[in-house]
Amino acid sequence: MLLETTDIKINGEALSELPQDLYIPPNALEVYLETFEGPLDLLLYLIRKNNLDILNIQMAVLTDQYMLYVEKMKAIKLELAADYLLMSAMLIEIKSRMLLPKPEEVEDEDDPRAELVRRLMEYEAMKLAAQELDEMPKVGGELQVAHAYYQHVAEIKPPEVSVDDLVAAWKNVLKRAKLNSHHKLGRAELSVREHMSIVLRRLQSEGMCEFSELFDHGEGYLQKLVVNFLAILELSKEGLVKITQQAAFSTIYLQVNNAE
Amino acid sequence: MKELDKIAEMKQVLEAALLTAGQPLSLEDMLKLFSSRVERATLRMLLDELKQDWEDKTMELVQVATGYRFQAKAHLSSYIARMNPERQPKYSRAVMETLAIIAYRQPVTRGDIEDIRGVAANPNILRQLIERDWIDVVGQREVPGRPSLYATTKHFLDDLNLRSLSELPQVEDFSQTGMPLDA
Amino acid sequence: MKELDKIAEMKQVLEAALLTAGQPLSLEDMLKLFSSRVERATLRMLLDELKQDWEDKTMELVQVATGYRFQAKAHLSSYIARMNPERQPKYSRAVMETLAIIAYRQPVTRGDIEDIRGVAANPNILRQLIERDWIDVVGQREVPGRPSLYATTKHFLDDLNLRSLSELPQVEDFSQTGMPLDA
Repeated sequence: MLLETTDIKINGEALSELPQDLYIPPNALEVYLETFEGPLDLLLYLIRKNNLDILNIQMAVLTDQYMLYVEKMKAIKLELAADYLLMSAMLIEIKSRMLLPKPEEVEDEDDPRAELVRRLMEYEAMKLAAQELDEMPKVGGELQVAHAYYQHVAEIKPPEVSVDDLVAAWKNVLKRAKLNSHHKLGRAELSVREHMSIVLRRLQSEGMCEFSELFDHGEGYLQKLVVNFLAILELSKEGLVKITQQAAFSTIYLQVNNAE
Repeated sequence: MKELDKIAEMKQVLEAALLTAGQPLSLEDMLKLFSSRVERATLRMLLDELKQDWEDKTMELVQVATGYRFQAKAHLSSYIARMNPERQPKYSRAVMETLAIIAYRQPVTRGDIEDIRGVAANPNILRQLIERDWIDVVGQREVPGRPSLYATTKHFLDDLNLRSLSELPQVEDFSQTGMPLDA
Repeated sequence: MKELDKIAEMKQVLEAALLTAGQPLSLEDMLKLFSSRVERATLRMLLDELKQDWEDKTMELVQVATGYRFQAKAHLSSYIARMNPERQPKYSRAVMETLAIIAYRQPVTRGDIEDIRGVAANPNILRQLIERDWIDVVGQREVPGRPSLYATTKHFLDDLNLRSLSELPQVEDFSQTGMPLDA
């Protein structure tokens, strides 16, 4: 029977249809033997082919057939991995241990084949798992993910600035400018400066304000009163607002200091 | 009836192919979808129908140089762009120092800023900060030229997660001889 | 009425984002689409509605390891695959077995893989899988030589349409003997 090299399938089923004897054209044999992923794969194939019970392997049959294949591999000068030879040694060792008289009570672990069986079963499980994974649809192949187009509008976010960045910049300014170097800038002063802006903003929109209107009576009233008062004094000192009072104890008015 | 089924199925295949392509599909590409022979005219008709099917939906089927593609309607694109915003590089030192001066010394004029920094101010810097709504003009100083007075805004406080300026860290003066204002 | 409009609009934005993403979107990604605060529960509800809206259409909304995505319905996939028959290189058995061992027995060292397969591992195999972003190094085993421990990535789950490793197909060894693997 002539075997076309194209007939050789990777999965075990196709291989099991191969002739029992090894009359395979040499070039096909090479391809055939190369399809085994290693000694465990070859052993699994032999177990299947000979209908051996994995839990009660006839070591003589398995070892003989295995050696036959390995010899063939050697004969066609297939680069034989050390793994195959190592397995030969293991099989022969198991076979000889099987020939020794059995102790009275045979525990599972005492069976010389136990380790081999465990490895064969684990390998077969992973071999089947590999086939399953191979057949699953995957993204990039049989599984296509929605990927329509959209206009990539430049949604550019301005840089983030943290309080630390700001403080670092301020320290830099102070270091260079040696300005106002006679006091540290306290929280209170910051509050005052903030309120200066608040008062200015308000005067800007309302024109003239009654002094008393500039003080809200909400939460933290007293604290704010002081800060606000200081802010107004500072604004006045810097010439930014004009404070007017027609007569003593009459209403005090604040307005932006317009030059005219 | 059979023909109609086939047409409906072809439209489905076309729609799915166009939605998943990731690039425009040419008529040649689309002809490969079908094992049977399909006329270009048929394909064009199907594309036309698809276009109409999607008229009031989230995508539109458009023809570009290399073929056809589905694209998100314009008004939805800006939302999608939000997922991958590009962040601008950091602000320059000049911008940061200007901002710090306005924050710590407000209200200040451009002249004040120049005095403190010791260099002429680039008007572009103030414009950037105004556009970001971090500073604004709160008045004018009554000196010749009536220069604008700048202060930080509420929006600035929000963006830096501050309730008020007084939450800014106190900066120890390098001279450390200072007499604190709130003493 | 106003609220309904808003919900309808949000669903449109979500649909457009998912149809254009080209990869799964996490809930975090999707929350970025909206400037206003949106609850995760609302998002999940909208995704559920979207899923139902598309039930009889060409795409399906699925959840995988890293998020949600629209993908072509299975019966349409084979048509689409015809367009690019050679896009995905088929991996060798050695690669697939190595992948299976890492997927089912992770975390494993190269030595573990060699023990199970019974052959020396070709370093090229692990490299291929790492390049595909299907596996990565998750640590070292504390034995002499400190060999790398390999595990599958979330991207691997995404690509195989899985939410978690527990969804991997169950594998029975030597099923004809009916003996459980771990006996």
